[in-house]
Amino acid sequence: MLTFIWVMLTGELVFPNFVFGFLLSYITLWLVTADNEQKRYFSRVPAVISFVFFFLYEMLRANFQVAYDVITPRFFMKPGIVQYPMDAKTDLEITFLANLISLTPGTLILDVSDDKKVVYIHVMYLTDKDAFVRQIKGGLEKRLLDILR
Amino acid sequence: MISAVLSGFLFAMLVLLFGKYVKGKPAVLTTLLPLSLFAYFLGMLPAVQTQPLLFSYRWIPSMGIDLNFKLDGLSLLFSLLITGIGTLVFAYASYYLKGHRYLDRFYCYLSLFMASMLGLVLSDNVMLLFVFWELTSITSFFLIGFNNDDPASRRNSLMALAITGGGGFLLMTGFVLLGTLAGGYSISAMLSSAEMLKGHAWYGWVLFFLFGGAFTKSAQFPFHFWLPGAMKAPTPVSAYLHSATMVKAGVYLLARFTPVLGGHPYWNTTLLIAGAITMLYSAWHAIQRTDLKGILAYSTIAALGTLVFLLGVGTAEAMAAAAVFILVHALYKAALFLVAGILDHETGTRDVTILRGLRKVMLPVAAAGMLAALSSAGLPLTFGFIGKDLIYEATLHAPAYGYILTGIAVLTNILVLYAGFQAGIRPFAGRLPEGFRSVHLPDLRLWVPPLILATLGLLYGMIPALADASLVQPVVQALGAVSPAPLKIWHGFNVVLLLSGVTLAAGFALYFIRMPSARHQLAVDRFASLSPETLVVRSARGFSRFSTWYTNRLHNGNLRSYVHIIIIFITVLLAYKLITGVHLYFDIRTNVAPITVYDLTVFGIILFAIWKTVSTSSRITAVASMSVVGYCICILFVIYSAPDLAMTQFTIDTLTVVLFVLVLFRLPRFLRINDRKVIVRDSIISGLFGVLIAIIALEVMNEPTNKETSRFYAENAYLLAKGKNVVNVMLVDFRGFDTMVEITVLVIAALGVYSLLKLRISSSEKE
Amino acid sequence: MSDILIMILCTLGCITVLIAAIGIVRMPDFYLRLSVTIKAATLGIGLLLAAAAVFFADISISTKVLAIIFFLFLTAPVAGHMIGRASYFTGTKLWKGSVLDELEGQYNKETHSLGSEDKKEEEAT
Amino acid sequence: MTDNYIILPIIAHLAIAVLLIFFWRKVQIQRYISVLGSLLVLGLSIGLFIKTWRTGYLTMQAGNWQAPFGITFVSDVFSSTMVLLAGMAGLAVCIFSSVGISRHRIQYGYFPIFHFLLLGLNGAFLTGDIFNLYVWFEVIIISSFVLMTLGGKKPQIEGGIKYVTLNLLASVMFLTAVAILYGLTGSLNMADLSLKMAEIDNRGLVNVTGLLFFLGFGIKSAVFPLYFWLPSSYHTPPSAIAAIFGGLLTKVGVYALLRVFTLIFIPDEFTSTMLMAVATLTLLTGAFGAVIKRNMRMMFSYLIVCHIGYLIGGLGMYTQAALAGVIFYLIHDIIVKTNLFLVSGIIYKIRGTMNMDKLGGLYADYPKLSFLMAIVFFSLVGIPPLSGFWPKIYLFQEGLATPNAWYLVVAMIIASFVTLYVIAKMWADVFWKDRPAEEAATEDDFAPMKRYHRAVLIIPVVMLAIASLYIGFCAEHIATLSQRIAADLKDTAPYIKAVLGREIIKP
Amino acid sequence: MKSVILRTASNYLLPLLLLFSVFILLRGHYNPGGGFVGGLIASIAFMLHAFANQLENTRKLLRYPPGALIPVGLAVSLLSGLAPVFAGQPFMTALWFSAPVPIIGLVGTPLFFDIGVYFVVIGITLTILFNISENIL
Amino acid sequence: MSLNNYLFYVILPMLCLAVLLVAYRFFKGPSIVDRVIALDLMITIGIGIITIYSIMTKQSTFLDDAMILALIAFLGTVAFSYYLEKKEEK
Amino acid sequence: MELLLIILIGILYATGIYMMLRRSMVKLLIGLILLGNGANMLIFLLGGITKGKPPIIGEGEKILSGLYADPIPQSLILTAIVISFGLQSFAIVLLKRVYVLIQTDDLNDLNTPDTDI
Ligand code: NA
Ligand code: NA
Repeated sequence: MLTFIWVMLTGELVFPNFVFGFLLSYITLWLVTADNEQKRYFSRVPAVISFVFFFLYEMLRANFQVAYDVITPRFFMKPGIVQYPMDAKTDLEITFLANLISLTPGTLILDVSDDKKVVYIHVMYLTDKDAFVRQIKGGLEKRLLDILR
Repeated sequence: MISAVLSGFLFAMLVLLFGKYVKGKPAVLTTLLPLSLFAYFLGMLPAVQTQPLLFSYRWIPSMGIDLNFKLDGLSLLFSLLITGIGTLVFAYASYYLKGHRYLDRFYCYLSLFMASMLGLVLSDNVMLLFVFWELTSITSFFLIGFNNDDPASRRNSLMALAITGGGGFLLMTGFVLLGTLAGGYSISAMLSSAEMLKGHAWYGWVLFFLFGGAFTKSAQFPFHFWLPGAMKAPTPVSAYLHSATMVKAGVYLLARFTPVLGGHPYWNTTLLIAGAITMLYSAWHAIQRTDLKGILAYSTIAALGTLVFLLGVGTAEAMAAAAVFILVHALYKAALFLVAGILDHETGTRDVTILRGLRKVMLPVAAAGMLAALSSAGLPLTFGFIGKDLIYEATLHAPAYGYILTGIAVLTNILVLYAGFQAGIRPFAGRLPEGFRSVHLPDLRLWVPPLILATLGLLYGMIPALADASLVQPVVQALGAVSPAPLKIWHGFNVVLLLSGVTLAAGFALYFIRMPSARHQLAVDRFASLSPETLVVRSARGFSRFSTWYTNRLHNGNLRSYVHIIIIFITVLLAYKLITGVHLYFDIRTNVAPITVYDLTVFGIILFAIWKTVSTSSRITAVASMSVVGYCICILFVIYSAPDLAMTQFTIDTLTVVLFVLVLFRLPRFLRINDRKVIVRDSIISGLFGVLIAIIALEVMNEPTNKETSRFYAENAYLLAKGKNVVNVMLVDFRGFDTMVEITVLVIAALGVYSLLKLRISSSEKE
Repeated sequence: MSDILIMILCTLGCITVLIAAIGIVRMPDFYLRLSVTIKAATLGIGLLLAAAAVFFADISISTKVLAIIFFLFLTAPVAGHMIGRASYFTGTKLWKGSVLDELEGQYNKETHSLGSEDKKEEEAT
Repeated sequence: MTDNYIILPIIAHLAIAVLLIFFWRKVQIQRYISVLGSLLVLGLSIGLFIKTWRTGYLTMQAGNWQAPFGITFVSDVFSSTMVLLAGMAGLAVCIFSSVGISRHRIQYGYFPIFHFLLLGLNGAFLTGDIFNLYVWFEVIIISSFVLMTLGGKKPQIEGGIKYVTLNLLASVMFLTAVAILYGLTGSLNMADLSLKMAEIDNRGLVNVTGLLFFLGFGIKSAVFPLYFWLPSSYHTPPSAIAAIFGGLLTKVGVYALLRVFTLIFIPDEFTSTMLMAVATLTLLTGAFGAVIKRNMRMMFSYLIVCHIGYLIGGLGMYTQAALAGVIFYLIHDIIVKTNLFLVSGIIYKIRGTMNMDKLGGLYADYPKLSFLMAIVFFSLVGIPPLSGFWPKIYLFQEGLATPNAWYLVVAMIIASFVTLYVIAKMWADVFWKDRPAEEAATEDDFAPMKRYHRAVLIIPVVMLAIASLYIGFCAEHIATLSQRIAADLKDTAPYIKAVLGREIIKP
Repeated sequence: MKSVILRTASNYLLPLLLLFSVFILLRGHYNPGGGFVGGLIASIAFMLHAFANQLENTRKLLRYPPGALIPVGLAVSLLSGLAPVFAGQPFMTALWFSAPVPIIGLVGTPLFFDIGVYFVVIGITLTILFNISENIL
Repeated sequence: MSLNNYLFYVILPMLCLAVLLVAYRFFKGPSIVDRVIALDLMITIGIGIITIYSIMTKQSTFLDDAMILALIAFLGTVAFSYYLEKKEEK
Repeated sequence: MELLLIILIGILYATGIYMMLRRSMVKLLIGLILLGNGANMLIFLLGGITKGKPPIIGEGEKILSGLYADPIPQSLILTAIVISFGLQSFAIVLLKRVYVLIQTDDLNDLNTPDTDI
């Protein structure tokens, strides 16, 4: 998290201010967060990058499908709301998962159950519910959890 | 001189502060003040014979208002009356109101009044005169309302104040006008421009305003009715203010301005007519009354009418007559009032149909009353006789309509005689009823004053020379006329004597034939609905009704109608100004930016958003549409090079939406009120307003703009102010003060929000 | 060269955005509209921003652009989730062509708490 | 020449307000700070007045940016007089508030906001920049909004909404006018505007701009037909608040009108006529309203409206003497109207009502206090030689001398008469009349108060009464002052020179 | 509102936005931005946090009531305006330190003034928002 | 075709078309949630327009505005969804 | 473009007033906000509008030269916006109080005639 902030800040302020950026981030975090678990972010950079590419690919692919449906006169959709049991446990994991699912066209998180066991996903092309669940489980969620854990 | 005037004010303050010491026995000591002033003015008598004395103190020189006092015959006569009768009234009151809770206040008002009255007659500056004039009105208000738990007392004091105060404003206008025309407020100086004033186009207006003041104060028809009402005041007050002094202020004023403004046909005719009507009307009324003070009040009005009438005749004889009559009337009328007061005080009634035979129990009072009545009747050897003689002479020798005028005078005098007898003689004549057996002679503080006054009347009547050279001649001089002849008791057999005889005979006859009766009063009351008083009261009610209608109509509690009125007003003014004053033109081709597709898009969206905001029936949609308008404006700001603005507008719009949202969810749906008429009307109004603003904007755009200031900022933002974002440099440096104030606004808003949300005041607290 | 790249990025982004816009107009129910718009717009704008980054070719501007994209990617789905959830509360109906609604009946209307029991597996609408 | 002294009366209020916020909820400390602070500001204002009187013009270029580029603060005799008056009224109301305002309101920020309001007033008086004036007006508006609604009772809110709406409308008009002014001249400095506006050929447009200013300030000064907010709201807040409103708020609108219409716009014939017509209707409307209102403070509200007519009318006549009259009246009015509402506050404390039908017997119960109040009332009426009388001489004089202004004179006579009548009637009803028997149950909150507390309520009234007596009896001083101010207003060249620092030859 | 996703997102957005707001504040003299917008962004960050995490938690997070920032900010602005007065200059005259500070650039009274603005804006916006949303968030 | 012309004649009109379409949805509704997402999308496209405009004018300053838009639009949406939930609760 | 802006300004003023004339207090507030926007746009327009050249001194330059947008209207509008934000938030809270008092925002329910207090 700190890294992101730091990158952004230095980028904007043009270089010679590592110290300042760090101090500022530190102060802000001290002011703000109580439950920020310190983790070693740096070791994960390669995993993150590969994940980003995977995700971009998924996103583009799905986008085309939706685009096609949108601009052609007929709808091929079979929309529905699916209950998806998550493996993700922590808030951060859930959030990431949910956001990524939402960012993928055709799927949209509507809500997370209070006990954090399932998410409800609105799916545009719901031909087979189980297949859909499997696809997410094996692809997106697995890769994501790999990074985060 | 100034100390003579101010002593009264000072004394009033002292009385107010140390009131409790005055209430008891020492009350009579207050008499010392008027007494010493009387002595002072008496001492001035010789000096005034030759020429007026002038006193001047600086006060408000930059407005041309100074404490200029002038003691001439006229003012001296009044000063002596004021202080002399004042002395007696002060003494009288010390017993009359003995032990009254508010005796101290009474003396306070009374000395205030005396001082004001002195100031009034001594002023040689119209504004100064006006100052004192108003003070007499206001002290009179307090004195009439002295018995303030009596509703009638309050009502009548208000009435008196309304009439005299209203007249006061007219007088002020007149004085201001006079001052403007004459180039200053000094009365002496005005004398020299008398001819110019009389020839001025506004002379008529000057008279109008001046008469407005004088007639109301001196109770001329149709403004007379406050005076009988003023009799609600304690009797010493009636005697002092409402017969001898204050009401004569109007006459004084007219007399004072006779040399300046008199002699013009407008002047004479108006005064004659007003005086004549007043005389007859009130004399007639006087004889219908059964209440002692009522009778005296109306006969006072008649006397005032006579004075005005005489001033209207305007000849030297008339002036002399007026001068004498002022004195005559003051002496006898004050005496009669004081007598009436004694009767009231001792018997508890003022009804002349009941009061009888009291000479048997209070002979000195009876003597005073009788002497005064005789003087008022104008019996030979009384001062009144001389006065009446002079009047008849004046009317007979009047420039025009002499016989008619004389007839009026005679008729009035007959009636006044009757009235005087009713008040001064009838209560003491005849058999003493059982009920009054226990009545006894009061303290000498009560009966000596009227007796002195009445005796004086006799004295002057027998030896007119006493009054003549020292008092009357200087007055006549002050009025700008040459006294025709010294006062005499006996002029030989002539028309005047005949008239006097007729007057007396008719009066006596009337006295013996016509008994006072409540029937007369009732007869008059039948015409009450036509009386000026009723008319005034009615029109006041009408005024009040109109005010109610007007005020509630305009200020109906409905915010929308306020906005309506304001906007219509703005629109009409702007439209008028634009149409008449501005040459409307616009050259579309020059210096405008081309319209691009994104401009059009933004514009189109704004239009639709505005439309939605206006037309939607859902609050939240309205808010959302409004925010669209805001966001589009942001985009415009970006396109037209205002990134800072865009940022700020965007954040603030979002925050506003948040605020709305936090409040709105509680509210029910919009009211659906689709009154087409209202909508059409509002659309037209607001549409016109918008069009006008647009036109103005268009026109202003045509004008070349001076960019000197912004060039300065552009050139110096970095070099001098060390910043590159010129807008921000302006905000924190060039125009940093604005920002300082702006955050202050926010702070206040935040405090306001906080307290508005948190503070709940219980309604029991009185703040 | 970079002009070409910018043009391509712009065009792609622009088309994506346009598609999203068409989508929001054409889609038959709210969830579908939400679905097509949020990410399409995010992707499209991301591409446009990338074009800007290329254009200015300045590290400070590139990071700025990255930051914006990051923000968009972070916030857009959350926003979609929030509004989607809210719309379900307010009873926005699914399109008649929808095949499944497992959310139905899971919300507690009073407390807004959401259950997770797998109770309506067969009830496709 | 630049002189930081000018902004001391501004900064002092700001500093006091900030300090008071630091002592949030500490009621007693706030009272002391506020009173001492007001005293300090009064001292500073006196100093400023003396300095200005001696030198004629003081200027301060904020940020050391030479006019017209920075924001200039100018103290001429007019503005320093206004600051002085605000200081006096402020101190009086402040003392009054320390007992007259309940501790709840003080806990929720009464005093800081009160000082913010005074800050706004002083700023508006002293600024020489038209946009800065707008900003100061906003300070005044927002703090008056807050004070108006502080406590949140229903009548307060009802009045508050009308007050807020119409005053915001006024702000919009003001801002619109500023926009146009900038569009025409590219400048915001009033002295600079004075020069630049004179050069504009399109006089019609200049007059339209002037009209917009008139409309903006007219709403704030409550002239007909823009006055509605005033009688809707002034009777709702606690008396101390109403006092500062009644004394100063409308007057700052008049001040701005005077400034703008002497410095930037010279009224053309239409504007003059319009001002006089508006003044006439204002006088009458206020008078009609005052006649029928039975609630004391409502009546006072209408009297405020009514008397604004004198001021606007004087401006419409636009002669030096008329302006002197306006200034004189302004001085008198600020002192007396403030006091009027303070007096009503004491009466409310005593009787718990403002309804004249329910009031009564004060003369019998509180004779000395009644006498004190009488001074206030009759000063308002202008019974000579009390303060309200003298300015009328100027105004009547000029009204008569101005062609076609007779209707204004008639209205002034009617207004004077109605004022006299309603005050006398009120006196008869509230002081003379016995208290209605059914009202006897309402407790008197005044008599049981500690002697000290009572004194705190009375002292400000006495102070202001003495001030109005001074105005009346030493009218020479005020007349000299008014005439000097009027002369300054008529001849703006020295003002412009003082601000811009260069010799100006005005066409 | 009870949403895990929002809560998590807002927890991460908060520091981000705060940092951004400081950034906007400091660069205002050279680029768009300044104390005002900076302050608004900071308050928006906290408001977002309050939406997600209940108002109570946001308040706890802040430790001090936001209103406390108001007098502080006002005082800072006022003092930075007054500083030149003590140096014999007109009120609000800009005084600059001669040497530029690495990141920020030149430091002078206008910067302190802007910082004062920043604090005041945070203080008032949060005061308004928190009080209006009390008992409903 | 230069970059500027391309942006001006092709890209911007398309984005404008997109905004207009979204605006159509905004005005049509039918439900408030539709408006909210339309609003959100409009702002997002606004970011795009600003970006293109900043390229056209070579003013990177405008990207700052884009950033603020991106950051804060979110709050609006959250607020609206909050409103909807609360309204329902009532 | 100026013409469009002028039309826009006219419309903003007109609708602002129109909304102020409605019975709902929410509409009243919206009207005031629209009026404020109108006034701001007016300042903006009358200061002269310029495309694509914000008043920011470029890298390596010392003065703003050539064609640039006038900074004065911008700073004025900025101040005006901020101030109206303060006023608006106060007014919105007032709306909340009104709701507590009368359970609606209908201005017709706020016409209690001459309350005696
Ligand atoms: Na006002
Ligand atoms: Na007034």
